This record gives sequence, C-alpha cells and structure tokens, in this order.
Amino acid sequence: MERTLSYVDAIREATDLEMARDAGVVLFGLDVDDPKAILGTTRGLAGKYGGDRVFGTPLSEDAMCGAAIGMALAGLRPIHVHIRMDFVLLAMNQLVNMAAKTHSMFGGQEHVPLVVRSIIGKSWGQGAQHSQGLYPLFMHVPGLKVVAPSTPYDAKGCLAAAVRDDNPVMFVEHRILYYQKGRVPEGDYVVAPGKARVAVPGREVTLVGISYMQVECLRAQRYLEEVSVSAEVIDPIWLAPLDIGTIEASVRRTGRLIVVDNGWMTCGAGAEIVASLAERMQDAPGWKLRRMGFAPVPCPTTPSLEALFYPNARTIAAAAFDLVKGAPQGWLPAARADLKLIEFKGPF
Amino acid sequence: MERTLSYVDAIREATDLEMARDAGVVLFGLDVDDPKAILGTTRGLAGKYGGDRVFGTPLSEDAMCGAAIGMALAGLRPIHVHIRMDFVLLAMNQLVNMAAKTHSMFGGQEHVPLVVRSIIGKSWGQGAQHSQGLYPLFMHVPGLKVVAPSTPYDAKGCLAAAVRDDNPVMFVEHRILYYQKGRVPEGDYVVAPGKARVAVPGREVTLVGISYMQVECLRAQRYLEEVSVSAEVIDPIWLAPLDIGTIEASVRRTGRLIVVDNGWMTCGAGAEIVASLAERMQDAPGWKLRRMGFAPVPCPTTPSLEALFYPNARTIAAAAFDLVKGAPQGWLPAARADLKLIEFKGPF
Amino acid sequence: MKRDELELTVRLYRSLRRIRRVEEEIVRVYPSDSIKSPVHLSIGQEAVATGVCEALEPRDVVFGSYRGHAMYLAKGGSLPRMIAELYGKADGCARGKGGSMHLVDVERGVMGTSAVVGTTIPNAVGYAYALKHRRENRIAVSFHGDGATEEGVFAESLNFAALKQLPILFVCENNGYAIHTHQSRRQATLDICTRVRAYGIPAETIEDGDVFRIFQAARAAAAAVRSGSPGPRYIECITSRWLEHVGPGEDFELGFRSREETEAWRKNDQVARLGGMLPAPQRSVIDEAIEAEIAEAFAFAEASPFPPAGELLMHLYR
Amino acid sequence: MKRDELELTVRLYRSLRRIRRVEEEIVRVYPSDSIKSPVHLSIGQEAVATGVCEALEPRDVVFGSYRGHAMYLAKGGSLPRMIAELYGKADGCARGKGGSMHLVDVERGVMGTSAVVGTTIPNAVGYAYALKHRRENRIAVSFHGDGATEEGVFAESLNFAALKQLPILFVCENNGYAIHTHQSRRQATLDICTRVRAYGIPAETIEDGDVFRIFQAARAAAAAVRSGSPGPRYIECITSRWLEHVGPGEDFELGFRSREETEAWRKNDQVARLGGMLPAPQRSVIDEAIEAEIAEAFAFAEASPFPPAGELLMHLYR
Ligand SMILES: Cc1ncc(C[n+]2csc(CCOP(=O)(O)OP(=O)(O)O)c2C)c(N)n1
Ligand SMILES: Cc1ncc(C[n+]2csc(CCOP(=O)(O)OP(=O)(O)O)c2C)c(N)n1
Ligand SMILES: [Mg+2]
Ligand SMILES: [Mg+2]
Repeated sequence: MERTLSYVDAIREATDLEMARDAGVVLFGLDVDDPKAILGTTRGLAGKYGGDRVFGTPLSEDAMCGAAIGMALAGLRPIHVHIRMDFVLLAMNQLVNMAAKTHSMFGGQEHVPLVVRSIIGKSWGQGAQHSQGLYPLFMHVPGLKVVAPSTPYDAKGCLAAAVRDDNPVMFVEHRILYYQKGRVPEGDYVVAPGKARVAVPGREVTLVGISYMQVECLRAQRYLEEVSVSAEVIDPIWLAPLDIGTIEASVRRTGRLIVVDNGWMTCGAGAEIVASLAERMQDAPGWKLRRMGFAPVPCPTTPSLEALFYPNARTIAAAAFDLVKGAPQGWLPAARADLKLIEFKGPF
Repeated sequence: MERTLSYVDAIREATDLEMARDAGVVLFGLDVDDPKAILGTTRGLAGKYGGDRVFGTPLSEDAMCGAAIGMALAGLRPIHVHIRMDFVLLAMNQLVNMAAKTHSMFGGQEHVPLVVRSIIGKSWGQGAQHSQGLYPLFMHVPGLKVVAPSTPYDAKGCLAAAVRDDNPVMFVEHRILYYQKGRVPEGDYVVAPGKARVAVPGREVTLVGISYMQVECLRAQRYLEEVSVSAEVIDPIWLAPLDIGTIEASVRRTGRLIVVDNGWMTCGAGAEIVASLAERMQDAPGWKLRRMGFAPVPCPTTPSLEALFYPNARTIAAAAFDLVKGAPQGWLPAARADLKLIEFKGPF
Repeated sequence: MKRDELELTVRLYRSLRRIRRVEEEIVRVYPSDSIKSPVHLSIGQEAVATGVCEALEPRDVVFGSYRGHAMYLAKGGSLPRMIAELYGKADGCARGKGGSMHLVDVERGVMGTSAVVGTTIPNAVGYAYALKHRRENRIAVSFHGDGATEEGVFAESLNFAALKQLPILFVCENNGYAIHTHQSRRQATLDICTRVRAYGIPAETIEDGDVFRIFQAARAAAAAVRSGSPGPRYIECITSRWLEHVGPGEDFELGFRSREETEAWRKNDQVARLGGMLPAPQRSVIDEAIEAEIAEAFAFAEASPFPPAGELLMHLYR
Repeated sequence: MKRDELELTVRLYRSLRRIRRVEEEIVRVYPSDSIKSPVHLSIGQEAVATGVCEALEPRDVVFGSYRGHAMYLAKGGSLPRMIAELYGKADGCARGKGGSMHLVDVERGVMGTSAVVGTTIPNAVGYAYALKHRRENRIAVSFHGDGATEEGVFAESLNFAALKQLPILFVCENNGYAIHTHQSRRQATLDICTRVRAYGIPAETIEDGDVFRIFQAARAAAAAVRSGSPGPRYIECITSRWLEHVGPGEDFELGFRSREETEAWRKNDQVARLGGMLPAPQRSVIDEAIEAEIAEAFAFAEASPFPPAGELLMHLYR
C-alpha cells in the first residue's frame, strides 16, 4: 500500500530522518522554531533535537549564511531556511563569494556541505518582493548546486541528497506546491543530483516545467490530450547539475519544446536549456520551441494583473497546440475544475 | 582631427560633463576621492565639485546602495562606484528588491535614476573573488538596465546615457579595457540603450563579444582574415535592453554564431542570445553556433590555469574556423604580437 | 485644558481613532475577500505613527515597512487610495500593483514601504543626504521595527547618517516581536538605544506608549534634526501589537505569548484615553466624520475598476 | 629575565622576526615577477598576529583577510606552501588556485582568508557555534581590519555570537586606514570597542602595539572564551601599516598620510625591540634558522611545478 504525504510533510520527514541519521545536521533560520514552523516543514524538530540543533535566528541573513558556512567548515551539515527566496538576496555575498568558491579557491582543502532552503511565493497579494523565482542567479555560479523538486517524493529525496552532498545546495521550494500530496515511501532514499524525470511520456511536444510550473505542465498535458495532442512532460528536478541529455533525447523525438520557467526568462533556466539544445542538436535542426515564464516586470499584487503575470496550464496548452499545428490556432482550453489547484489564500 | 582618449579618461570625462550639466549628479563609493581615484576614473572630481557631490564612503555596500536609491527618490542622480563587480553582491537586496521594483511596485509614482558602476577584474592573480563578470544576474531582473561598453567612445556615451536615464542602470566596466585608447569626441553625446553595433562587417560567421571579450573577438577576426574567413563582429553594448535584432540580422546572413561571454555561460548573456535567436529564427533553422565564456569554475590565480580559464582571440578564432569549415580542423593561429594586449600587472 | 493642549489632543485623537477604525474596518471586511493582499495591522501601535507624524511638517518625508497603514495615514496619505490599493484596484495609490505592503503617497511625503525588513532604512538615509546637500529645511524619518535593527544594513545606515550628520529621525516601533519570536531570543542585549548611541547618535526610549510623550520626544528630536545639529536622532517607542503578525485575527492561541502580555497595553489604550479626554459632543463629531470618511473610502475602492490587462507591462521603465 | 619570560620573548621574537623577514623577502623578490599575485603586506603589524596566536592552542582556529600572511605564519601555517602559493605553484597551500589572498592550512587551524572585506567574520562565528555545540575545548578567532567593522555583517555577527555566547575571540587590527582612507572619514565615532560592548561583549583596546600586552590581553581573553563564559571577547589592536595597501612599495608619496605618521611606530618596532632583549648569540641562532627556512621555502616554491591544465576543472565539487 502506498503512503501519501504532503510536500510539507515530505520536507519535514526528510529533515527528521537526516537529523536522526547524522548528528552533524543542524537546522536554523528565521522562525524555524516558532509556532508556524515554516508552514509546518520544521514542526516538532526543535522539541525532538533540541534548541542547539534547531533554532530561530536574528534577522541577519548575511551573517547567518556566513555562520552556516563556518559550521560547514567545522564539519556540521547546516540547513539554513529562508521563508522566501527573495530574502536570499541578502546572503548573495556569502553564497557566491564564499560558499561556491571555498572548495576550489582553497585547492580542495575545505568544503562546504550547506543546504539553503528557500520558498518561492505566489498568489494572494505576495507582490513584487515575495514572489521571485531567482534560481537562475544560482545556476549561473559554478560551485553551487540547485534543485527545485515539484513532488513530495522528490522533495524528500532531494532534500536527503542535498544534506548528504558535500557542496552547497540551493534547495528551491514553492509555496503552492506545499498543497500537493503524493506518494512518499517511508524510510531512506535519495533523488540524486543530475537526473531529470520523464513525468508523462508523449510524442508530439516536450513540456519542461520548472518548480511549480511542472504542475501547470502536467495539467496542460491533460488539456492537450482532449485535443489529441500527445505531450511529453519532463521535470528537470535538479537545475545544477542539469540533466540536459534527457531533455535532448525527448526533443529529438518530439521535435518540439516548450520550457516553462517559474521565474523570469531572460538569462533564465529556459534560456540555458534552449541554448544547450541549440548547441547539442546542430545535427538535427528544425525543432520548434517556445519559452514561457513570468512576464518581464515585477509581480503585481492585484489579481487582475497577477493572473496575466504567470503562465498557466491553459496558456501552456494553447502554446503547445500552436507549436504542434505550426501556426496560431486561437485555441484556449476551457478551464477544467478537476485540474484546478486549491487557491492559495493565506495564512501568509 | 580625431581626439584619442583612454577608457579611463572617457569615463572621467563623461562623469565630469554630466556633473557640470546637472547639479543633481553625485558620485560616491569606496575610494572615489582617494589618491588612486578608482584608477583615475574619478580623478579631480572631488576637487572640482566638492566633497558633498563626490565622496568616499564607509565599507557599507548595502547601505550605500540603499542610500543611493533614497537620493534618487529625492531627485538626485547618484553614481555609486564599486571597484570590483564582486562587491555588488553585497548590494543585491537593494538593487533587486528595491531599485528594480520601485517604479513598478509603486504604480509609477516614483522612479530611481541610479547608476551603479562596477569593474570586472582579470589577470595577475585577481583570483576567484576579484574576477567575476556577474552581469547576467542583473540582466535577469526586469527593471534594471545593463550596459557593458568596450570602447572609450561607448564608455563615455553610455555613461552619459546611464546618468540621464530615469531608471537604475548597471554600468559594467572591465579592468583590462582601461588600457584601451580610442576616438572620443569632445562634448556631449549619448550611446543610447538598446542599440548594438556592427564593429566589423563580415560574411561567414558572426562573433558577438561581450565587454572585454569584444576586444578578443576583434583580434579573432584578424586571425581569421589570415585564413580567409570573413567574420562579422558585433558589440551588443547594452545587454538590457538587448538589441537582439541586429544580432539576428547578422546570423541570418552568416548562418553562424559564436557568442563570447565575459563571464560564466550557464544562464549567461550568451545563453540568452542563443535562446532568443533559436526562438526568432524558427523559420530559418540550420545555423551553426557555439557559446564561449569562462570555464565553469571559480577563477584560479595561478597563470598556468588562469590562461585556460578565459577564451582568447586564438581560441575564438579556432572555434570560428571549425564552425565555418563544419568540422574540427585542429587549427590554432600562432600568437601575433601586434594583436597582443599590454599585460595587466598591477597596480592592483 | 488650555486651548492649544485641547487642539493637540483633538488632532492626536483624530489620527489615533482614524487609524484604529480604518484597521478595524479592514478586519471586518477581510473575510469577504475584497482585500487582495496580506495585511500587517498596527492595532495597538497607533500612538507611535500618530505621535511622530504630528511632530512633522507636511513637507517632511517618511519611509516605513509592510506594517505601514498607521504611518501612511498619520502622515496624511490618501485613505481612499489606500483602501483601493488593498482592493487591488486601479485607483489604488500604487495602481493596484503594490498592495498593503507597498503604500506610497509622494505628495504627502509617504515615500514608500517595503516587504523586506530593513530595506527602507538606508533609503531614508539617502533621502536625508539629498535634503542636506540641497540645504532644504526638511527632514526624513525612518520607521522600522525592533527586528529590523538586527539587519546589518541598520548598523551601516546609522554609521553613515552619523558620519554625514544627516537630517534624519529614526523611529523604532518596538513591539517586542518579530513575527512570533521575542526580542530576547534574537538580540544579545535588549538595549537598542545603547547600540545606537555607540554611533554618536542621541537616542531615547519611550517605554509607556503615551502618545503625548511620543509626540514631545519626536517634536524635540525633529527640531534638533531640522536645525541641522548634531545630525540624526533616534527614538525607540515600546509598543504592543494586539493582533496577529499578518492577518485580521489574534494569535494568542499559538502559545508564543499570552493575552495577559497585552493587557496592560489595552488598559493603556491611547485611543480610548484621548477619547475620554474630549467632551463627548466634540468626540462624536470627530468619530462621525471618521466613519463617513471610511465608508466613502471603502465605497471608492469597491467602485474602482481592476487595472486592465494593458497595465501589466507598464511602469517597468520610466 | 626569568626563564619563562625569556622563553616567551624568544617565541615572540622568532615569530615577529620570521614574519618580517618573510615579507621583506617577498618585497625583494617581487620585481622578478615570480610572485603571481597581489600582496597585502603586514610589515609593521606583525605584533598583532604574533601576540594573539601565541595565546592560542594549536587546535584553535583562525579566520582572516587578504592581509593574511602574518596570521597564517603566526598560527603555524606551512611557510614553503605559502610561498609556493604566492608563486602560483602546484605545491601551494591552495594548489596555486588561491594566491596570497586565499591562504589556508587546515591542519594548523588556518581556516582561510578572503579578498572580500568582512566575509570571514561570520564564518568564524559559525565555526565557534560548531565548537560550542560539540562541546569542544577549542576557540575560533576572527582577525579583521578596522574597515571590516563598517560592514553590516560585522554587527550581525557580533549580535549572534553574543546571543549564543560563542567561544570566539574577535581581533581587530586597526591600522587606521582602509586603503587610503582614514578611519575618521569612514566611521562616525572612532571607538570600535564601544560599539562592540553595546552587544554585551567585553572589549578592550591595546593602543601601543606592545606585543607582550597584546599577548597578555589575548591570553586572558582566550582563557575566558575557552572557559565558555561569558561568551565572546573583543580585542582591538592599534597598529601601523608601513607599506602600501597592496604591493611591495611605500605609499607616502600619494599624500594621504605622512611618513611621520608611522615614525613613532617605527621607533616602537617590536621586531627590533624584542631582538634587543635577547643575548646576541641566541638571537643569531634564531635569525640564521629563519634565513635558512626562508631560503628553503623560496627554493621549494621555485622548484615546484605550475599546476597542469587538468587541474583547471578540478575542485569544483567535492
Ligand atoms: C529581510 C527579511 N527577512 C525576513 C523577513 C520575514 N519577516 C517578515 S516580518 C518579520 C518580522 C519583523 O519584525 P519587526 O522588524 O520587529 O517588525 P514588526 O513586524 O514587529 O512590525 C520577518 C522576520 C522579511 N520580510 N525580510
Ligand atoms: C566588501 C569589500 N568592499 C571593498 C573592498 C575593497 N577593499 C579592499 S581592502 C579594503 C580596505 C579594508 O580595510 P581594513 O578592513 O581596515 O583592512 P586593512 O587593509 O587595513 O588591513 C577595501 C575597501 C573589498 N575588498 N571588499
Ligand atoms: Mg517587532
Ligand atoms: Mg585598516
């Protein structure tokens, strides 16, 4: 019998198991030990492992990231949590100038087994400063690994892999994914760096959805089914190292690619995927493509504009349909309630 | 008779002219008023415009960036200088969460006419933390403009345009370019956002070189000439907004593109250029391409490895030659002294 | 009461009551889903913004945080445009793009609020730099929470403001908590003012939330700052947040603090206190005007349209 | 002198003299271009690293800045590997990938130095957290300059270290300048220790650069820190940089400071002073050993190969 967990509980369980497994794992960040426990993902851990291993911090993202690096140098395995990815911008110096470079800059003498958890926000007035999907900033920097699991299964397995990794890993969560439930085996397993997953096999178009956009791609696949278009959906899971081979193999078969970023497109993950394929598939030109992602503006709070800011299953399906048909068709599927997500409406 | 100036003097002159033109322009940052005057680019300006308009600051990149934004909100036109681009990482929160978003987030009520000057380092043991070309991080964020002039002419005209722009502009300089001399008209002119330049017209391959890599592309073009390959060299100058149209027109003619980043390639400017062309040229597939840029590691200090870390005229020429011939040719031009740059060897 | 005392009391009461009632109305309306953004309410903390802003000139400017309703209103920000902003409407002060966390009214000197803790502190400092540079007789005010003082940018900002002797008044609204975490679990010593004084900035704490004392302290500090010497001043106002960190409810059931903790503050409620100081008829006139204004503001917000699709890509660059 | 005094003097002298002579040799060799990296020399400042590190145990750890030669050597870092690192050679302590600004010797507790001002301060704090957490009887030391105290991360780090009562000793090498800018042009008040004490951290300043006083202060502070109570300590050592900020030359011709400014410090040169305290024959033995060690180290560096091309892509991930 399969066990079902929410994304929240999957993260909590992975943390719990890793902390039980390795006394060096410590967990901290603003509010990890407060009553809301980072939306439940750290619930109970302070009680179980003590305030030395699980603690809230001052509002000092820069120093706390630096301290995490220091702990890692001392042999601990810190997990530093940011309730929003936007706040990681305060820790860029430590992440890019120190964490990413320590192993190399010191000729291999040191290493930084650090996990930085951060959550992308969406909906309900999050607005410009609480909604950014800034993972391309970290993909850009050699020495960092980046992962953005979209399922509870991957959330658990990737977090375990991240904690055991001897390098700094940016672990990117998405607030809306917290409401997802899915199969999560009990006990130990890892979803190791560098392997994408074909979530749904298909023949005519490849949909690559990153982070929460994976969910929208899965829904788009269902809409496309209704009009007899067969879409393959791929979840890259790890963005650095990126399994471009799996995507390439798919596009070689389908001849069409839509990559949907959960962030802005310029110099984004989609840009990297398209550019890599353009390089790698020079022997097989003529494949069709489309990048989708956030509108190139800060995210507006008002729902009338926020709805237009994000790609969604229907706009993705429409784009894929056009790509398959080779010209704009003016088709937009009617919204299906059974595919609709629970709207996110607080608690903030 | 044409007047020749160094890149350093071009920047100094643009600053001087803008400060004379507009009493609201203020210039600050660590060491702008010290004896070395940011390698001469701010020389004499404190004396001329006074310590209120030109001043050194505490070592507080975050607050000084925030203060610059506040000055801009009050109607000044601040230029905030960082002697190395690596240090801008300390100001990411203010740049991305505030400067880039203020105009939009406040519905157009406010705007932030801010220029952030930063210099990319190279050679002579700069090492991992003094050599980063992080401009893709800023290209990624809507609301910021990004410019990386490669000639003294553009340095002057782009800086004038940046200062007059009502939006935050990341002005990216390169230490090695400081030794370049070139034609610089006296008096007032701007090199406006969003227009690339075809530096050398050609027929068989398009070389797009960013920042200092423009110089290496120009040299590569000369090496290619020797083997009768006609290369077109394009300088995008402004990276955001990016003039993709000029690059597209060129690649449609030559059928081949090499884009050389002055930074890492993953989610870099080259990725964005290639991805944009892949999208835009679906009607004309089959063009050949290659991305070049920093090796995907932190920059090593030792010259034996640093030499391999960067693309250079010869490796670019070799790549272009192979692209034109359609297969690896094993050709690498012999180094020509007349194309060699003065080595950078301090002052640090 | 002397006449000017009475007038002051009336002004302070009106401001306190207005903020309180606006936020109570937000609480009331919230479940209807008309408000399209998270709200960080200031109920219990009104005296700080009210007392400080009463000491300011209209031409002075303020910068604040996501918990910005009180500051925005006390400084004279447009109420209908604020409510419209919470409703995500085109007539909102940020045209619906900002929401509750990003209030702005440049004409009234409300320069903006930010959802990232501490970010507007250096912005206020920079604004003050411009004022001094242009020899304008205005001052900048930075409102921030106790939590914001833990961010490195706070220390950097104090140093620069003191170094350049800038015309800025820092106001800490110390409600003892950052979300659910008490100051004592975040700060090595609770004495924020000692840290501030270490930069040579005069600093004082008002412990009891008395709006008159806050006003007097702010008036003295603003006068000193305005005269240009000796540079910045710092006021820490101890206060109490009665509702949850974000949202319209309470948070006592979470267990991180007890209702008793806020009891003393509720007994000391400045809205009730100043109301009690006024003759009942005068008070009714004020109250009724406030109710009318609020009703109008919410009606204005209701009536305003959502921004059309074409606005999405606007306001990126100027 | 009593025997233990003499032994202490010998140890301090050896360390001071060794650092001085290594750096003089770097100055001498520099024009030959064998050194492949910028050098930020500590000549004039040796007493700080020497005095502090003499007070440490081998198992203690230090974190520093690009001006890190003195700290690295005083803590016991390998000299030949340091010189090889400056030469960009494969036997360098960072295999040639770090250069002068990124020295490391984990075995000796030199945890690394950074070219970005202030960055290693929180790293040291985090290391101290791990030590306390594991109840190890070791301490972490953060060496940083006066300029680094202006970075926000400094304030954040002090707060966290004090909040958690961590076993860390902060050592400020205050040479009065950040590159060419005097402290008075960057800091609102010059009194760094007052700012530190505002976090509840005991702090003291040693004004005169006396290596014995630095040692004693560090010994007392290290003992307090090691005993676990009351958490961190801070020592500010006033000192003087005799050469230019970066590079082998002087900088008096730039006009931002006068040679006279350093004169008093030169008269107070601790290398000469301690040398003078030792009997000449004993001193010669030490000096000769140092010269031999230096000659060997430079020869080692010369002989070491440059890293082969294959190393470029190594050490990215572990
Ligand atoms: C840089 C940053 N870190 C963390 C957060 C999450 N957060 C939102 S409000 C808050 C508490 C701030 O406390 P305080 O400054 O005292 O203001 P208050 O909410 O009490 O008014 C935190 C930690 C944030 N918004 N920004
Ligand atoms: C974050 C950052 N900002 C600026 C610089 C440029 N910089 C290099 S050294 C230095 C001065 C630092 O002064 P201090 O901390 O007193 O150390 P000292 O050089 O005097 O030993 C500056 C500003 C830098 N390396 N890092
Ligand atoms: Mg608070
Ligand atoms: Mg110094």
